[in-house]
Amino acid sequence: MSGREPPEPELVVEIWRGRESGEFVPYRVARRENQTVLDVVSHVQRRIDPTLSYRFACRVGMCGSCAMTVNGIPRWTCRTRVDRVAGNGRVRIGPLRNMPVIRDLAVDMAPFFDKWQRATGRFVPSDADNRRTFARVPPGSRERQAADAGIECIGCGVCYAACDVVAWNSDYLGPAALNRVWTLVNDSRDGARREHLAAAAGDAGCHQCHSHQACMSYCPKGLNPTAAIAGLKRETVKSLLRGEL
Amino acid sequence: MTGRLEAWLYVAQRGSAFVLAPLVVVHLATMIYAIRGGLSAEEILSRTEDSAVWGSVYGLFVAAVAVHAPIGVRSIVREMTPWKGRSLDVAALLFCALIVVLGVRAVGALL
Amino acid sequence: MTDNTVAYRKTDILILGSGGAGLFAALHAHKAAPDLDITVAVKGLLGKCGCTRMVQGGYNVAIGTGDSVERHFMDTVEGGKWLNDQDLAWTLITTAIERIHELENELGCFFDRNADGSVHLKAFAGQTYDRTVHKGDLTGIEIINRLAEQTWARRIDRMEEHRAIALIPARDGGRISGVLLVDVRDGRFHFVQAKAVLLAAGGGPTMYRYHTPSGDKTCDGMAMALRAGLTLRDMEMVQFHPTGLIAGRDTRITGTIIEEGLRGAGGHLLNGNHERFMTSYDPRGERATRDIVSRAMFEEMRQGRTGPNDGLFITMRHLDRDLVRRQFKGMVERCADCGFDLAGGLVEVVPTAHYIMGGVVFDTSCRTSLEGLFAAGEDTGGVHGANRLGGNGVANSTVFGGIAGDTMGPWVEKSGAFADPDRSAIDAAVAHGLRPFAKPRGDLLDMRERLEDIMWDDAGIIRDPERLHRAREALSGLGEELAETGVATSDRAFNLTWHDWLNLDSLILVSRVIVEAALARENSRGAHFRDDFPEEGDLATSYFTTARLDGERIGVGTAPVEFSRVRPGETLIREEAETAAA
Amino acid sequence: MGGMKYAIASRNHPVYWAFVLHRASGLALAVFVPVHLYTLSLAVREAARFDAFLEWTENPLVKGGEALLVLLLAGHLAGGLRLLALEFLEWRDWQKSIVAITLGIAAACGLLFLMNAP
Ligand SMILES: Cc1cc2nc3c(=O)[nH]c(=O)nc-3n(C[C@H](O)[C@H](O)[C@H](O)COP(=O)(O)OP(=O)(O)OC[C@H]3O[C@@H](n4cnc5c(N)ncnc54)[C@H](O)[C@@H]3O)c2cc1C
Ligand code: HEM
Ligand code: SF4
Ligand code: F3S
Ligand code: FES
Repeated sequence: MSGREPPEPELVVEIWRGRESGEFVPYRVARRENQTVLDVVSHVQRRIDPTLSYRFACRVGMCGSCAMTVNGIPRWTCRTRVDRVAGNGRVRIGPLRNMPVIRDLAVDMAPFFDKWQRATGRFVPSDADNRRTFARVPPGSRERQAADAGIECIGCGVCYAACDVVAWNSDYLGPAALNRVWTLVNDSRDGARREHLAAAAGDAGCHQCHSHQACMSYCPKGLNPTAAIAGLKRETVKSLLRGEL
Repeated sequence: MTGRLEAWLYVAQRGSAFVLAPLVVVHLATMIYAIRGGLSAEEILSRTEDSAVWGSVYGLFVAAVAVHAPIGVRSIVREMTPWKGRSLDVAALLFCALIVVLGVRAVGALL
Repeated sequence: MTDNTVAYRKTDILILGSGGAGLFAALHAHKAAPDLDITVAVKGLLGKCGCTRMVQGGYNVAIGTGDSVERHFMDTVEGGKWLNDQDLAWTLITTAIERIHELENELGCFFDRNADGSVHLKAFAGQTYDRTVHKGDLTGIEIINRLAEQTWARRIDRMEEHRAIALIPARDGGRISGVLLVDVRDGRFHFVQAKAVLLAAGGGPTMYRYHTPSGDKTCDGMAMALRAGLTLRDMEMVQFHPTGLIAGRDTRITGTIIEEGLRGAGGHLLNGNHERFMTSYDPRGERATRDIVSRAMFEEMRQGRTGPNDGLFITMRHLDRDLVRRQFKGMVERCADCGFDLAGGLVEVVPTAHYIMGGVVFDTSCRTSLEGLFAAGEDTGGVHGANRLGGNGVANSTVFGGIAGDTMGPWVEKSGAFADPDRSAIDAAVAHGLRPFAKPRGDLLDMRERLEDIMWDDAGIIRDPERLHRAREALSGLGEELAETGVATSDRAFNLTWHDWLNLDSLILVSRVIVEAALARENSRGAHFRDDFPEEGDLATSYFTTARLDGERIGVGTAPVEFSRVRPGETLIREEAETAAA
Repeated sequence: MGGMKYAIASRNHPVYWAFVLHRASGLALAVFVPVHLYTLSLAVREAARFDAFLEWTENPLVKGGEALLVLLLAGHLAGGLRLLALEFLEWRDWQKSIVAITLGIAAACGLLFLMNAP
């Protein structure tokens, strides 16, 4: 038939269905220009199998909700083009590693954020009276630059999923939480440097890191938790030797 | 030692690594140098006997390894096997003692 | 088959939403009344959904030397085309100063600095002064991350991935008794009884074909408020951002923002024939205000001069590419991830629905007309009038969220009480929520797309009665269709398709309100443009629209704006008032 | 993670392989050290047995094993220095490429040993 359009190019995706146990189920999805992995997952849920579960919110790499394991590598899916990962026309999508699976592609991120708290990943005001001005912090100062280097974390959990130490030691605070503590340690306005260092030096803290650098290799924001953790190792050792921990 | 066991272990492990680094370089160099033409017990002994320098070098080597290796093995076991906790720590200490005992005997024998 | 059991729990204060409004309310309520049980219930993960996180530009606050609250206020009211509730606007502007210091010094936001270490204030469109505090172009991430950390650190309960579906009145009426929610993860219903409830679900005009907000925002808060009998105001006022990305069919990223600063930095807009067109609409060209640029673009698109995906183009290629790459790093990377070269090529763009100025009528202490129900953030109306200044949005949610917390804490301690719920309201809401499980499977994506087309084509940037009437008809048909459409499974656990249905349910209702309000306003103000009434009308007799649900009908009305602080033609800025007098 | 059987491709990056080598060599050395110390102590008490032992080490298989140990020691040393640099010096971008240098040093030591062996 001459009027027939050529068949749309297709992609075979295998998607994890189930919880901790389950299986990869293949789906055929139409290839589209500029399609992201999140678009593929959405396509399956919206047009093929309405029961597929996954999570997203902002769809532009700001909220860190949409991370999944794509062909064995943790990625933010809303900013990962299919072209980049579908070398052989096949894509396998699973939930993030190192977090309990709720269903299909959605994981429970509670342990990740609990550890953020256990690491004292929160600002503590230093000067209770000085609340009506902005502290003077030259942007070029060493501390500010160090704080800025790690501040744009979106809490996506990619680093946490990539890190084997997290897999081996379920108490390990993990790269994102430690990266946050390092930012605070460098924040000249923060009033709890000692507490931050003490938390980072705890028995599941920075010293458990073997510098695998998976965190920095896969962080979609290009942050470097490895360097942050190395910084914590140095500073905590200094405090330890001074008897301040 | 406060409750910060892991932090102290880290210090000890990295500290011993700092000590080991030059010693291993020396050890590697002598080894590569010494094996030219083959080894014999006599040769080894002639090189080491009554040398205070060699004695302290190997003594230090043994001490550093006795600190360094058990800590390393402990973390490997902790991470890759289900074995954790006190009993593992004791085992690591025993391993440390083993290295010290064998090391003292060996260094003593060489001198 | 369907399990309609409802789990019950209690909390003193229940907060719906974890954007700037919700989290600020939680922190302030906790501070004001540390002994109270406070619970934040949110559709997504706490702090990881909603639009506060997506704020790029920054936070408006009059702290620069030479700037003043009067100036910021006048900019806000003039930008709002005199429709603002002036007391709300005044509260916004004065409290923003307190809030920004709180954000920086207590919560730990680390805003950008000038070379001398003082806080950097940047220019934002539509303002007479540089007054926008920011953290790079990711201000929202900084604000929400810090708010979330502080919330986690306190005794504040979380109900994450719990979606509110109905505000439940007390059995004897007159006040709220709690909220019915669905636990997204297992699909079960929860009734949370509360002494005070904060509505902070953040509106969000996601019923338009192109839209910027995050996927979880579907006007649920406004829909629940309507069903609970509350009045919304200014609902015709939907702000469009001139440059949203188009990445092609079925791409989630379509509609998201291409930064405004690009036009400011000299970027050109081109139509489908690759010709510049802005200069023939406005002498300022691409640098004209949001509404003018959006309308000009819409007009070009209506004329059919479009690109391959029915959009127009933005280009920076006539500028220094390295400079563009450096200055707009985040944006260039984002485009590159979608396959576009922002620095050297053409990126297809389209105006995109960004913000609803309208919302629940509330007062300066965040009370609503329903006793025990408070509201803050993008769910509310009146602060911005007919248009919102860039940078006043996140100020609005954080300012009023904090005020809501300050009000609710002491209010609950003094006069709060648990009221027995109206069981029939719970039953009705459960039955409504379960409806799609009893209906044959339909194509919800197709319905969502039809909704987006109706709103985009007929109730969007340029409106006229004929189109609006067409939209009214189409929406009521779509509503009926939805009621007969099902989701083809009985499994409610993490069932996004069910939530797609619930989303559509909220969106269709609020879309109907937008259409009715747009029909009611017979002039053109701010974001609302009527082809048949292109003039702004008499400012001195300005009125705002109101809408409420009467049974199935939407009742619209108008009410005169009270110029409680300044009248059209006057100013509060001292120097200008003096020069005018001289 | 139980049931979820797919390759953890994220491990396939140079630094991870460096870690694997460092761990394997550390473990092998830790096993070898006690053995090594024990045989050394034999040197005095029973020089003859020790020499017999050394003869045994002339066996090419054993020779190969020894070379491997030297390689491991050199590799572990180089890897250890890399880690110490990474942890105790301020971060520099060259630390990303230091893995290659490490492997180079280790390989060179092993080769030297083999070339020198009679
Ligand atoms: C891309 C983008 C850029 C922006 N840039 C700026 C800027 O530069 N400056 C500025 O001032 N403003 C900006 N805004 C506007 C600003 O983000 C919003 O005005 C403001 O953040 C709204 O805050 P909120 O707390 O009311 O709502 P949100 O932050 O959107 O939070 C709403 C919360 O309610 C939850 N929710 C929704 N429905 C339910 C339900 N049924 N049950 C339970 N929870 C629910 C959501 O999940 C979310 O957590 C921008 C908006 C967008 C989309
Ligand atoms: C005979 C000598 C040595 C033995 C038996 C030995 C043994 C070990 C063992 C078993 C480990 C644990 C490996 C792991 O955790 O993955 C280890 C780790 C380590 N070794 Fe050695 N080692 C020796 C020499 C050295 C030298 C010379 C250096 C130094 C420069 C060094 C530096 C390190 C470092 C830095 C670690 C930590 C790795 C980590 O925690 O990630 N070692 N060693
Ligand atoms: S450090 Fe990077 S990878 Fe880790 S959570 Fe933050 S943004 Fe994600
Ligand atoms: S991947 Fe893990 S081991 Fe350390 S460097 Fe990163 S935290
Ligand atoms: S959806 Fe927000 S980061 Fe991907």
